[in-house]
Amino acid sequence: MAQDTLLTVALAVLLLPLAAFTVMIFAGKRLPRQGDWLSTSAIAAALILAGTVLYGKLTLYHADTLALNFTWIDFHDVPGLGPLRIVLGIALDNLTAIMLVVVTLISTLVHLFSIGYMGGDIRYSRYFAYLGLFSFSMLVIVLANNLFLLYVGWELVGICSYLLIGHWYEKKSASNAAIKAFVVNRVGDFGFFVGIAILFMTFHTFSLSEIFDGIRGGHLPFGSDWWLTVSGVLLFCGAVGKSAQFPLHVWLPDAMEGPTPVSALIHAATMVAAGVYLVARLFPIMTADALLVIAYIGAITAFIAATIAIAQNDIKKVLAYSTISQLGYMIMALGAGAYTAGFFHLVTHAMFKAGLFLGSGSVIHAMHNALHHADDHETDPQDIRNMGGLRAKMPVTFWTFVVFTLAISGVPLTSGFLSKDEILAGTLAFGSLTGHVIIPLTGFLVAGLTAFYMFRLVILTFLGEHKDANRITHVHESGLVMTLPLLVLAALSVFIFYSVDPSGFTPGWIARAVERPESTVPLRLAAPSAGVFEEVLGHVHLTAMLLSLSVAGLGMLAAFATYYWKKISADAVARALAPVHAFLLNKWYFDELYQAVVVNGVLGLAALLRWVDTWIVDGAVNGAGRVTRGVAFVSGKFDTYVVDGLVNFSAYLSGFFGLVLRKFQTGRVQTYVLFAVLGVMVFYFIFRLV
Amino acid sequence: MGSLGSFWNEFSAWLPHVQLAHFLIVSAILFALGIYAIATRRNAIMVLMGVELVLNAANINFIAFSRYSTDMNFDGQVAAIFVIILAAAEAAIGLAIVLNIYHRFQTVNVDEVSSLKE
Amino acid sequence: MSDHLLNDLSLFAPETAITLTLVAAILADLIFRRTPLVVAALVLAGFVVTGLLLLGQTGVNASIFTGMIAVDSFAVFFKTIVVLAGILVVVFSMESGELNSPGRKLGEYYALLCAAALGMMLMAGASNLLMMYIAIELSSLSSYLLSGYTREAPDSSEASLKYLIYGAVSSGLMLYGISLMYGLSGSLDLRAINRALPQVLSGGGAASFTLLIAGVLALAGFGYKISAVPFHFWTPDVYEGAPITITAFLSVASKAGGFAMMIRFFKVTFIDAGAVALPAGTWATLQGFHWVDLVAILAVLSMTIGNLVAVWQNNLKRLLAYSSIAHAGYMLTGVVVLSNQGLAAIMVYFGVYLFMNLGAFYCVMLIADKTGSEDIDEYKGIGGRSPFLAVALAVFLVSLTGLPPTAGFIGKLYLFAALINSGWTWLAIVAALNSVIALYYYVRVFRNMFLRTEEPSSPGITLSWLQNAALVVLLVPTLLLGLYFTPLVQLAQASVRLFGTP
Amino acid sequence: MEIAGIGILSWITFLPVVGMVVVLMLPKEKKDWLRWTALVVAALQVVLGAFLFMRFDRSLAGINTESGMQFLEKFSWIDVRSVSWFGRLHIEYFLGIDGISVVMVLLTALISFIAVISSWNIEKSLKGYFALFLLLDTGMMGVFVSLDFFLFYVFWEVMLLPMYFLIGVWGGPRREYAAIKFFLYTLLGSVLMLLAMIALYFSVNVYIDPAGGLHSLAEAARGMGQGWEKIYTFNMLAMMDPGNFVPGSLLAGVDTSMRYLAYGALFIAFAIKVPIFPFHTWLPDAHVEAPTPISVILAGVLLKMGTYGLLRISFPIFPDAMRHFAWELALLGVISMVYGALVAMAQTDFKKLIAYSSVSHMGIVVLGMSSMNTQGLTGAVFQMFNHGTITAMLFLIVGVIYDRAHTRGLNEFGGLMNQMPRYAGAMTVAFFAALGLPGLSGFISEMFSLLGAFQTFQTLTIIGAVTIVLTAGYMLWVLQRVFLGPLPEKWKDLTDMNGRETFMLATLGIIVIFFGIYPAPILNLMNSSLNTLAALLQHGAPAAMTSGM
Amino acid sequence: MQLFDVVFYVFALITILSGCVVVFSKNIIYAAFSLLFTFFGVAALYVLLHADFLAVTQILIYVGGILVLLLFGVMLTNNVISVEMKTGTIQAIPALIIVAIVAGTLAGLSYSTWKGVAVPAPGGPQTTTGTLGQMLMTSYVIPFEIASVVLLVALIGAAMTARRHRNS
Repeated sequence: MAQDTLLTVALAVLLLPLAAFTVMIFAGKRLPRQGDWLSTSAIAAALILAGTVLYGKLTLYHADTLALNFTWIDFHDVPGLGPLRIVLGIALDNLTAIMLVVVTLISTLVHLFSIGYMGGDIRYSRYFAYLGLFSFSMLVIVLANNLFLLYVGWELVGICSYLLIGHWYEKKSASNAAIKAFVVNRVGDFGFFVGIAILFMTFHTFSLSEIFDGIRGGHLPFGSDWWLTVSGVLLFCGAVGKSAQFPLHVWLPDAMEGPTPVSALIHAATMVAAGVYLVARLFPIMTADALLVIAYIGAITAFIAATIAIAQNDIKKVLAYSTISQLGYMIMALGAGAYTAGFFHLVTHAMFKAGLFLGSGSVIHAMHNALHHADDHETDPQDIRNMGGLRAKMPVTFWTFVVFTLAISGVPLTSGFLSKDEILAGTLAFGSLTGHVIIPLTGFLVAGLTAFYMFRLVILTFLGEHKDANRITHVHESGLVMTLPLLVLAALSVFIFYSVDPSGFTPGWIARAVERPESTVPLRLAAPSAGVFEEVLGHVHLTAMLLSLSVAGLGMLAAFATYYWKKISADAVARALAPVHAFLLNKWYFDELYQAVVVNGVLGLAALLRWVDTWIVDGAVNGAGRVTRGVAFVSGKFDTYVVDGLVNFSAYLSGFFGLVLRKFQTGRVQTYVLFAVLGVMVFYFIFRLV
Repeated sequence: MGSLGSFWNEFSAWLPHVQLAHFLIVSAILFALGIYAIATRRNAIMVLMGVELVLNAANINFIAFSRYSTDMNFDGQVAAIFVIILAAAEAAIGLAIVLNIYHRFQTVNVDEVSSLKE
Repeated sequence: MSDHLLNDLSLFAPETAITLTLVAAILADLIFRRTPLVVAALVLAGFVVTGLLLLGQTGVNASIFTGMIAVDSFAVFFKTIVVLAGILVVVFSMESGELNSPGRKLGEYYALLCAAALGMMLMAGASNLLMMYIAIELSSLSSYLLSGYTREAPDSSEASLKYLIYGAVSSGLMLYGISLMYGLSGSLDLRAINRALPQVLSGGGAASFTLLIAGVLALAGFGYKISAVPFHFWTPDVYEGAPITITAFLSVASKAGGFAMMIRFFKVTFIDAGAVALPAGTWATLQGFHWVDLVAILAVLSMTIGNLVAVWQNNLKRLLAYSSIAHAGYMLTGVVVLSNQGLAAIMVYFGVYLFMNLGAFYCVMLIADKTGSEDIDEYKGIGGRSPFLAVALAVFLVSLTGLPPTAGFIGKLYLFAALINSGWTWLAIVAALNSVIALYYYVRVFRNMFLRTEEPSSPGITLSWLQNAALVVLLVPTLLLGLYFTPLVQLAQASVRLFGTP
Repeated sequence: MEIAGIGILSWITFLPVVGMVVVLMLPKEKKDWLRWTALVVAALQVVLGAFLFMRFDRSLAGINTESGMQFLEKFSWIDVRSVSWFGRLHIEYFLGIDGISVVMVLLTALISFIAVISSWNIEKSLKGYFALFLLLDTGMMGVFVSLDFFLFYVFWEVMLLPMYFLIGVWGGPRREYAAIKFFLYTLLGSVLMLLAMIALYFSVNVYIDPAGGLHSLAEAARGMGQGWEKIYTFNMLAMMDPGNFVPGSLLAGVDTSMRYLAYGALFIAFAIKVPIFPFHTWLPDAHVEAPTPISVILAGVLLKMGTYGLLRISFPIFPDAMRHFAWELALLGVISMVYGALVAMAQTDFKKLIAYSSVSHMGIVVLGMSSMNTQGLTGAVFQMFNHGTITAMLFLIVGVIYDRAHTRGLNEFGGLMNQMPRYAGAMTVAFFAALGLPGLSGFISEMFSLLGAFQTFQTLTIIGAVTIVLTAGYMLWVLQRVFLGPLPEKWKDLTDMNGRETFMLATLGIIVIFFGIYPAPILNLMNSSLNTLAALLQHGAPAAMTSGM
Repeated sequence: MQLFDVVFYVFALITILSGCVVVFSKNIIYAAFSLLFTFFGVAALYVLLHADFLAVTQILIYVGGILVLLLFGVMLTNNVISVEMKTGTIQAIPALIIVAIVAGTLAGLSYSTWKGVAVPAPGGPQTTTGTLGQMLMTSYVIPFEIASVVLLVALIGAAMTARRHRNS
């Protein structure tokens, strides 16, 4: 396959979902079955093509980066710069090729799953249309070789996320969550945008490769090292928003208001991973300091989310926090320099986390049906405290769920073990290279916590006895269209697809395909080079593996002890640590804090400015206006008095003077005469003085 | 104080010897009296009398200047003649209007004729 | 000598014509008692003839009757304004409901109109202080009588009395000022005074103060004629009380005469003939008397107070009275500018003001004849009932505001241009801001005419063909001069020549 | 480029006047005839606009050269040859367009067309309505095509009175107040412009040859022809040539306080129109009270006149003052952006909210312009176009709901998404465009405005960029309050948009999407002009200005 | 002090004092009659200023014409039999202040400007009548003619007003 063909195929992968979206949005309702088959087959076709691309890329052009550019806007000869063109394009390297497959794969499975899960929904076709748009947008991010398209895709996935979270917008909580997701993301985008602006200002291009070349050539923003770091951090802000990193992680749990397959696709596997992808893409311009910031943000996120996950009872919330935590992991890995591991974890995590969400979707679907059957509208179908004992009723779901859980906990023979292990090794290496030991410590702690809360979830959901025997009889395994994706994902959570060596000592194909890129920043700013890092990594790998195995084991053990064997009373612990428990249950009070400070702050400011606008800017009149009109307050008709303008103010003033002046017009001609004479004398004396 | 004192000395020396300025001062006083009458008298006819005083004052000026100008120029006197003529015409018309007002309002009090205002 | 006199008389033809018209009107009134239209037609013809005779004086630059009267393009311009206003007012009067009540004869009315016009024309030409005084008195006396003409209305008598008293005082003040000027310079002739003044002023402090008070007193007379603040007090009362036709005439013709006289007085008397090396078209004023600043203050006061008080008026005649005060203020800014450009600007403004102001008054008259009221509240819904009349009034008011594409804008443009070009930026800014205030009260009229709902019962106002034609005659220049003002500007620029100035 | 001997720009400008005359002659009762007349006129304008678009030479720059202007029409309009002391007054009927104006002409034609359609259900005194509407149309078009300052001013003012009446007669309950406020505010600005214009007139000299052609002083110095005469001029292009300024005149020199003053006067005139904080308070009132089509015109075209004036007049004539006050200009732009967004957030009236969002969005234009570089200027001009189309959509959307529900209270609605799917679709496009979603035109212009501004004013731009968060906040909040959630019982009978409404919104929506994906057609129009303008602003006065004085 | 000065002071005092009576008297009849004295006083001043023709004119026109006219006015508008002959004043205090300033200013200025002018113009004709007549017919012919128009207007106006009374 020629390069062009490969690129054309990649382009086809990109455009297929868009075409599906276009058809669906306009004609979806009129198609048979509301067009679900159309969307699904389009994305499936895209998956096949993506697979082809990946194969072709890895076999034929393993080390090349293929690019396809076109001039989007030509500014011609710009004063002070010379010719300026905005060139956009797509690039295909191994990272991209893998991501293409991951995105289309998960998307295809989610499409499939949705056919079952969303059956009968009032906006069924709209839902699939949005899924198509999302897939397209995500692929734009993946394929973009420039910051502009990246940003475009970035915003588009945001809006798809908004639309899909708010899919059931009749629920206020859903539309609230949608707005929250979008606005919080925009906060991150704000930083991202400023970062782009800095780079554009410096290099007058959006093209990543040109920017890399520029920096490599020693051309720094504002000519300053500090600004290079800052721009890196600002760009990372985008990732903070999208990948729900601390402190912008608050939107992701709320995003669970959307349909579960959406959570699987967008809020677990792909979109939220875009942040990680972004950092990976921009890795060459990150200075050591920027990377340190990234590593710490990742670590903090991973830790906070893991702790919160322990205390949550909503099945999707637990998974959401787990996602945040895992994303923190990846970000931390990239920050630490474990580039390959971070990306690898992205891929494996996409599989098993999508699986977990779809599994939970299957559970919720079943619970929902059962509750519906029992005519019970009170019980929350997502609360794990209402579940238990589903294993027997939903064997496929259960067993796949277990596989996913093992994978996320990093148990050997799973894909998760491979990637997680590498990350932990990487952080350890980072710790020993830089002395920031808190990073690896957090990594291991979170690994343990992950195992604990994930098994807590499995045990409470599937094992033990169901709370309501009557209800359990109505719980049924989901249909094939839903279980098939689970099975596929479960299969993909096994090590064999990534590496023939389950121990992780020999790098798998992904690790070989995706190598840490050269840093382009000046040497004095760069993190330890890949070679140095690899060397240290080799030393600590075994240690890391043993440690991670033990903490995972500990976590699992604790979970079983507490929730299965009930050796430890969870309630007692919660009571004993009531403040901590409340703290965790309430998610560290982030939402409350933001509500109080940011949301209320902005709304308050808005209200204040509105007041200012009507009162001060528009209503400078009112100080005076009130005096004359007396009792504006009392009348209660505040607005009629309030809404006057600066114009009114001057009109008032002029009116006032007019009023006073016309009093001189007494109607008595003799007074006029006197005024005239007075005028003469005044003029005389004034000018005599002058 | 010195300047005031010297002014006073000069003034008292000037006062007994009648010159141009004496006439002018009489005129100024007459003028002011006329204005006062116009501005304060309620009776319209009194107001017209005030007007005559003002015109007389101006006439004194004209004639005095005419007399004391270096070339005894008669322009001032001619002007005075015209002023007298016009004063007559004005008085006639004024009186006619006042009578009209009297018939209309049954009063010649100027301040009562003030429905037009503001 | 007699040749001289005959020549002078030939240059005095327009004034002679109007005087003859006056006499003819009286005679015709006696002869054709039953058909008052004859007098009107006669007077109209007289005005037209006067106008034609004026056309014959184009380009003349002479002084007649031993310097009493100047016949120059400047005077001719303002005389033309007076005559045009006279013609239009006669046309207005012919169908005015207010004047043509049954049993009233209009013979004296037209005769006095001629006399007033004569006085104003003389004001435009007078170049001798005594002549100025006589001209003022002639126009004033006729105006007193005219404004008291309608017998039914007590307002009319009151207006007449107030006008008389105020006028008498103002002319008295001016006369006293003239006498002091005479005392200082030993002459009544403007050019002679101009020649004498430098020596007087060189004498020292007291003389210049006397000149100052003489100037201020004279200004009282001019200010009264052009209704500039603080000599404006008679204006609203008289404008409201007088018959509308007379109000219209006073607001244009009387102002024209007053301005012409004032400009001639200041320009000829205080020009510094010795100043050299000035750019073309500009001139210098004698040192020692800051009349320019004085006039500037007068201008600011007039426009500001006129506009501010106008905001509060509910009677449209009264509103227009204040607006005319404000317009006097705008035009005074042109006097401030010591250049031909300023003079030309005033003349352009007058050319425009003639049409727009008379038009506005005419519309008010037509409406008042029907509704019997000049109250702005009575204007509600007129836009729906009588669209043509309402639109015409709106155009005149827009023009008075000074918005393009109406002629009023050109007037403002030229004034502002003159101000800015001569460095009076602050005055230009004040004037510009004032036109914003002005908008506020003019818009009240639009609002009532078009925005307020009409009472369905009120009938529309039907106009006779003559009235329609008169409206169109006023409307066309108001709009046309806004888009193509070349002729007017050329006329104004050609008319800045004052006899006795370089 | 002439049709029947009259230039195309004259056609596009004065067609509405022709239409007005026709409308005035038609009987009052024939309402459909009136409507169709207006529609035909507007449609013809669009056709002419399309023709301009096709024939426009993308490589010509314009801005300050006559040779760069296209579709020129130049006749002597007023020519007073007279006395030496005034000089010869020569005013030209001078029309021409360059890359900046062509965009605005297209926008005007488009928005007028849409507004006519949107006027279809107006019943009250239709004749007067369309007569005024068409007059307004001429005024707007004229502003964008005139190259003579005097002519520009006349058009600028011509538009005031129709607007006053259109708001005042056909507006909402507080229409009188809103109309007079609009009128007074704008007039205040325009008298200042008038003064600045006069000051410029007396500062600029050119030579006129007997044929009526103008020549700059530099040209004259190279070789004067027979009978050339030195005159003052209102010609904007001559004013842009620093070499034409008369030494010692009011506005001669560089960075003099008089120049700053004149720039300030012009700025206030234009800022009121834009409107830039703190001159914005007429806008919410005018918008809220105006009938839907007039809101559309107001937001779609009228506000652009302000920024257009800055670009066409203030910047090229006063590059020195522009540079001196660029930071302040940017600051005001940023304040408008943030302030407008925050105040919008607190509104409960749908229309008022959009009005304030206009303040915010026009702030972006101002910020972009102040950047003095091509990217920022491109963003600004493109944002002018986009704001025109997007806000027109938003106002149409408000109009649709107001026609049905007779209320604009944001909190009274909910759940319209299901009830009115077509409406919801249009609304989604408009709102997402307004909040700067990629793929829709607003994004590109905002992006370039900010990117350009960032090059010049980093801190300010960063502050300004906060609006991308705020805008998302209030726009989505509106969306939620009106379209999402459960449908209140009282709105169960609301019908979806009819064909006419759909047509308007779809037309605009397609434009928004098309230029959102592929802006090159429109950016190419303005590109060379803006490059020239940027060069002018950056390098300012050529040597003649600094050395000649 | 010479005789000229004494005579001047006598007549000046007569003029001013009778003027004061005119202005301040409450009775309109008193006022009208003291106006007579004022006019006489002014006429006498004219004589002192060698303006004999004007002095005569003053007496003829003012005393014979204007004053009589005014008296007729008084009679016509006041019921002579009733005691209501008194007419009050308004705004006396502010007017007094302003007028005092006016008088002071004008007098002061006159004094300071012309205090040095002591010598009357030399010679000139003994009687002024001839000269004035000649001037009226030559250089002042136009004002003279216009003055006649003014008188005509006054005539018309007075007649018009008078006839109107009859009509109403």
